[in-house]
Amino acid sequence: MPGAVPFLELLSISKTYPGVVALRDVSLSAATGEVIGLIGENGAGKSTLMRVLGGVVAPSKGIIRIDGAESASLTVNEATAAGIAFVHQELNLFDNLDVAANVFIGREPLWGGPLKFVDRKAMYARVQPLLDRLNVDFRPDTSVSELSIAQQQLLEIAKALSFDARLVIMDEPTSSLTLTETSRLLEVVASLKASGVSVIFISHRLNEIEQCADRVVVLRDGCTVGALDRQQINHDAMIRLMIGRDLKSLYVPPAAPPGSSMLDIEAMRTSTYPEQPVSLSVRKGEILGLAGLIGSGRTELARAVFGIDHPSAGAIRLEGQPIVVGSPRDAIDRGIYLIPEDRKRSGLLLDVSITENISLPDLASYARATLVRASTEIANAEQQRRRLRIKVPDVGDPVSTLSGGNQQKVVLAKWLSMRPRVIIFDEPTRGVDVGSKSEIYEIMRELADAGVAILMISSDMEEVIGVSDRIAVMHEGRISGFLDRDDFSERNVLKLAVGSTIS
Amino acid sequence: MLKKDLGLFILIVVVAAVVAFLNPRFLSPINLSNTANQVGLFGIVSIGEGFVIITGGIDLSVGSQFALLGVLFIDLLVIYQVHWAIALLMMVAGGMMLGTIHGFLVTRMRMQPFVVTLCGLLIYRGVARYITGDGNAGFAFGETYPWLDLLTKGKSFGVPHTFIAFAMVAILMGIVLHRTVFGRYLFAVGKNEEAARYSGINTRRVISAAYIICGALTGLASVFMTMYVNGVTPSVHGNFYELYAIAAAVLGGCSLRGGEGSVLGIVLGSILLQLLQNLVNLLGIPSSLNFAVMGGVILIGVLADQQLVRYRRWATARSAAARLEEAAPSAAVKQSA
Amino acid sequence: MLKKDLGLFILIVVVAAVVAFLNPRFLSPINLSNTANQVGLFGIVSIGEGFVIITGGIDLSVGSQFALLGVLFIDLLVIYQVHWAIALLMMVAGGMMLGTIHGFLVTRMRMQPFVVTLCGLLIYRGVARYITGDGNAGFAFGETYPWLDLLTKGKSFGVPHTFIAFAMVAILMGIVLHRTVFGRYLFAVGKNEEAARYSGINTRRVISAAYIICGALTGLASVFMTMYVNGVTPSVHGNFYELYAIAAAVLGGCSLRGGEGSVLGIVLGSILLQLLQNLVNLLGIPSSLNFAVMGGVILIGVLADQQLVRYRRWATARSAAARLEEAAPSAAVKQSA
Amino acid sequence: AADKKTLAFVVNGASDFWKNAEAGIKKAQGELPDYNLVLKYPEQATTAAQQRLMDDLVASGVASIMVSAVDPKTETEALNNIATQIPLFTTDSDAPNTKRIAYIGSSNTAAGKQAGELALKALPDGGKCMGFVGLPSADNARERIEGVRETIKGSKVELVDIRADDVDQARAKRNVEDTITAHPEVTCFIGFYSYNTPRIYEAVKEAGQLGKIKIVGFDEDPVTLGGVKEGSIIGTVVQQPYEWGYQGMKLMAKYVGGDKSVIPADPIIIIPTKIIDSTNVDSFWAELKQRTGAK
Ligand SMILES: Nc1ncnc2c1ncn2[C@@H]1O[C@H](COP(=O)(O)OP(=O)(O)OP(=O)(O)O)[C@@H](O)[C@H]1O
Ligand SMILES: Nc1ncnc2c1ncn2[C@@H]1O[C@H](COP(=O)(O)OP(=O)(O)OP(=O)(O)O)[C@@H](O)[C@H]1O
Ligand SMILES: [Mg+2]
Ligand SMILES: [Mg+2]
Repeated sequence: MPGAVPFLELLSISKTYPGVVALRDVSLSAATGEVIGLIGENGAGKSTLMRVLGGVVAPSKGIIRIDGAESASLTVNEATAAGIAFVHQELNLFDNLDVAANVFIGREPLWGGPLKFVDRKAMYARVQPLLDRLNVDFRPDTSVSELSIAQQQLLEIAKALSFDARLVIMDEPTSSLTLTETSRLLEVVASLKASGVSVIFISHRLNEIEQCADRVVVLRDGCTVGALDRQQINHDAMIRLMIGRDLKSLYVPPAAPPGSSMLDIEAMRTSTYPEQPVSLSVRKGEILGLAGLIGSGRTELARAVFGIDHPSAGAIRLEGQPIVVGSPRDAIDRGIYLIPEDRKRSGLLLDVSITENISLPDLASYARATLVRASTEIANAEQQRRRLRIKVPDVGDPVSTLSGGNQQKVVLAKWLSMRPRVIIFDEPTRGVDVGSKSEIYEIMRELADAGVAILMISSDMEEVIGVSDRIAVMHEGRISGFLDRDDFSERNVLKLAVGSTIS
Repeated sequence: MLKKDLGLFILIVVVAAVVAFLNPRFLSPINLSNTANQVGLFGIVSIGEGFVIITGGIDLSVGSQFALLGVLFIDLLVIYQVHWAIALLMMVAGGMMLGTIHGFLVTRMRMQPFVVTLCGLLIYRGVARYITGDGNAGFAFGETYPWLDLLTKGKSFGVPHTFIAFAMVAILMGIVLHRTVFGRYLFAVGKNEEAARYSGINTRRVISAAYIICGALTGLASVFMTMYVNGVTPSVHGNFYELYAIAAAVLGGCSLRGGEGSVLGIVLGSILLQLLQNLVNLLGIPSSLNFAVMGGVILIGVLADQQLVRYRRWATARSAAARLEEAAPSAAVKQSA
Repeated sequence: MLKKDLGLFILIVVVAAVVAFLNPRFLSPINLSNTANQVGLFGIVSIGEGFVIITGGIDLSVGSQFALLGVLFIDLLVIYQVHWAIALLMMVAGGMMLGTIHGFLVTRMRMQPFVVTLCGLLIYRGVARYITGDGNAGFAFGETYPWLDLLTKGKSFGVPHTFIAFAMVAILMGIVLHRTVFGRYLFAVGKNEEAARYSGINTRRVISAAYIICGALTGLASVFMTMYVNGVTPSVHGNFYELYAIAAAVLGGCSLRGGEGSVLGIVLGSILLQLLQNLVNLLGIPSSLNFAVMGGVILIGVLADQQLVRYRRWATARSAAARLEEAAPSAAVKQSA
Repeated sequence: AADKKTLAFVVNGASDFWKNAEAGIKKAQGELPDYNLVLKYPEQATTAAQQRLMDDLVASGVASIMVSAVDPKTETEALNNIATQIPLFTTDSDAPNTKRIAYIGSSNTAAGKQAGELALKALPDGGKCMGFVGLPSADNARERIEGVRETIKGSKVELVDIRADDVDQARAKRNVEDTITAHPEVTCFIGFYSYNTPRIYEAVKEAGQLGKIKIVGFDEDPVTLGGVKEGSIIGTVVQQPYEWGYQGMKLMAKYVGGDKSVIPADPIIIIPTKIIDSTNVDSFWAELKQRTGAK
């Protein structure tokens, strides 16, 4: 065991939020050079525990012991001083500042004594090596507003590295990274470990945990439910601890072979890649996976089909009939639905009730003479709650009280109460735990078997390979190839994703 | 929502009781009728402002719209001899047109509502002043419009028609906001515009509609106000009225962040504001303090409301925690590190 | 940032050239000096307002602060015979105190800046009016303070001291905003308050500091303004000045969403606004159109700026696409469906 | 004290001008112990605020009101509404078409004429004048301007333009500065509102043009009087609000007390305006100070 003596301990930490106990008597310790995988379902309390450690929230109870010194809570600055760096689950960047400013925000190198001028030169000089280490393609003086989500996540990691920390907390650092960037990140984790830095690594992608963790700690409902040593770490063991039962295999074959073509996208050109026509068709009863690196243009394509963006050229046919989609309403009226990649931003009204969220896209049908009838609305929400097994005591509760996975189910419920023909899932399980993931996959398959065409955009290799009937891969705005089930492999998907061909 | 409105209602009752105690004439029919008239005059436009605020916007131009539309209304009647009913409809239409422009600039040109309507504030009053050559628009002596006068200044059963109009507008708009699909869309857009768009709501149309409704109500109210003061001096007419409207809406529970508010709240907010002004005059408080009293009450009202909400949250959390704690006094903890 | 400021600068030069062409007296030293004086009077407070706006807030109370502080300043000098320098410092301190209250209510009580300073707008003016018994505060004839007069109304080398004070404030605040850590924190807080807190920034202190700075500059400017009009009639003194300040800041590129703006921009915005007013008088445009011209220019300015930004984005996207096309004229596409 | 009748003097907006009236009212109060005399400011100088104030006063039981209407022409109906409930008097600006009992005050047209005479005296060889005013549409402003125009008609003196400032004193001063720049040919400035004259005086002084530009003013702002005394302001036309307050209150008290004979047949009581110039400024100022107890 590396570094048998823990330099940091959390003892019996509890944290209560209004209406929720997020943590109950959780203890955790970290030794020098140790990589701890922290896993658990959505809402298990992983992020909360890390926020306590990072000084962002104060625990309701418990002790934090660092190098033998005990305290009841930390501030951000105390945590930083103790050598703790934190990559938050949500991006915490300022897009009005440049890369270097973001890395050093809160602890800028200064000159001028009490005048506290920012020393820009020193900042740029110190940031460049960090960027080199992560092998990124932006510079210290690039404005963050010009970075893609993936680049921003890498920037967050660079920021954590800049602390010269003893412990780096990474809360789902890979949620918007694809394979290349992820493997690069795992290398960085290994090198940190080698130089004696501890890492707490949170991820819902268990293969990443398998690759990097020395030890796995599992949380469930705010309690520690178990731990696994290096030798014990495997998928099944982790899943069993997380959800308390075994999971079925991911892939469920379709009940019947896919039918005729449902959605045809023909030579569509989007604004980011106006020179690349994209053609694609999804058949009835089929789940078509759409893979690709971050920024390859998949979301743009989905937005164009759904009528959010206006493509510069191209046509859409639905069951052979050409249609014009000028707005999301047009798409919805024809049964084309989109489950957006950022559910908090585009999918939900967070502090509105589950009922009202579900009825929103089809509100007119709950209304008589434009007056909304609350009773039918609630009845429908109840029905969806049972069907999707949304864990909530009351459908009148605001969505913000739900865990990520359950929130995603609410987004799904919005569409399932209507008559879908095509559903586009954009990163359907980003930040969703394994238990909820498999439930969502089941629903997808049920829908497909009922004749719905499903287009699933995903950056999660396991998911793409495990769920799809067929895979399309995008590279820089064009379709670089299609794969049938027999040709499915990580290697093949990745090859197409980076733009090369399969021999 | 309901609790918030209740708090405001109780505050109104308490203030009214104190004033009535200090000066019993407060309850005289004439005073109640005067105050109801004021509530009607200022309340209609507050409801319109509330709609805009619920979408997350703001309309700073209503005071200037009063000046511009008031001048046009008088010109239509006096110079162009237009029938009063047509002129009234034209004012409502005029307000809607200005609202359409605001909606267009906000939704299509993506300008901030504050900037758009700040420019409106400056421009409309300027135009009104230019039209009158910085003079004022008024009726000649003896020139009367019996029907219009009855409609705007008359009373039925002792209740001023302005107040009846306000009540009707409030009921109608209350139904629109709280019962219809459109009302639901207004809240949705104010809470999260992007999510609303992804749900197939034509957010641009909804937001524009809020500005248009605000314009329509401003147009209607401007006629009442013009008739009340029987003329318009555009350099001062309606100055700061946008602040009254915003204050009433905010007092009534509309959040400037959007997505929150109720028509009942706005109605109560309007009543409280006018009650305060009545109080200053009735109790002989120096009128210089009029605005200070208003500001003080808004500040305390909003502050108290927020502290109450916070306290309630905290109390819920406490009791929830206690319940949870009880339910699982010693959760089986398996620890192995 | 720089490009935005450049656009504004060009606009100013063009407007100035047109005015100079139409009325060559525009360039006379006395007119330039007068306009510089106005820029100084209104510009100082615009910089303060800009700081608040950059944090994502707004201060609607500066006009009323002018009234209140102006009255207090005169009372200190005339009634309490306080030395003018001490009185001046007390005004700055008084503004800072009001700013502290705003900051406290916004950061600790979590009230919205709009609501807090709207109440301030109502209250401060009310108090000022109460203090003077709704009269006005002024100096007796011949009562002069030679040093104070020199400081506030004098000129050096033909440049009014108000403008020099403004330039000094601008340089100082420019350094604070664009060179110091505090300035960087202001931008950070305005863009994303939560992320700033996670980065260990004391967001409450930063936001409060912005209001306090705004108060200090308002206090300073109120002394200049009081001396300029040589007295204060609190019912009207400084009315709508908050709108000028906001307009200058917005014209100068501050976004009301927070996190954007530059001191140079605000300076240019202030200059443009005063230039417009000068233009109205010099070209003999009816005074009634003064505000309309101002509103129109702000609207067009902000609109043009936004369209420019959009266009630039679109152009960048196009050229990037073109580059890609060149680099890979015939990427090997394997199609299998 | 509660059964004492209250007589209210409602002004048109907050201004030091009314402090003189207040002094007159105070003097009247001393002579009318059976009445409770009050002076009321509307919170804004608008008809809406003033009407509401009067409505509330009637509701709170005042016995009679004397009002300086913000805009008498358009307020006819509202004033009549008050006049049907309690005796209503007007002051400062009359509302002849209403059921008011009487008007007591000055004639703004006459005051304007006096200012015109001052302008003629200032420019014996003719010249151009510029006027400065807060709200050019207000009755008092219009009548004063008209009075000036009437007097100078046919002479070589000309009133070229009126610049307005919306009662914003900073703008008032700036208007003067810009006029000095834009119209060097104008040699006479007339300040129509009480604050206009001091702002003219200061701007002209700061431009070093005192003496070259003749100044004619209205009302008795201390700076105006100081300028007159100094000789740099030709003269100022003053009303006598002190007398309005004093005589007005006594008139009202008599009327309310049942003595209707105090009202003349033509119910207009003009208290004449006076020209204050270097000859009489000292005595006027001394009297003013003594009445208002000013510094
Ligand atoms: N600020 C907050 N206010 C109220 N409840 C909160 C807050 N933050 C977290 N919670 C609740 O605390 C519990 C634990 O949340 P936490 O974010 O720690 O889960 P997690 O394990 O990180 O889940 P995920 O995998 O979805 O990120 C959840 O029930 C969540 O709803
Ligand atoms: N709102 C936006 N503004 C500017 N550029 C954008 C925006 N959205 C996407 N892009 C850019 O467009 C390109 C395509 O992005 P898109 O989101 O479609 O890719 P994706 O394959 O879906 O990747 P991801 O997994 O990140 O969603 C990327 O270069 C991205 O940076
Ligand atoms: Mg988490
Ligand atoms: Mg995407």
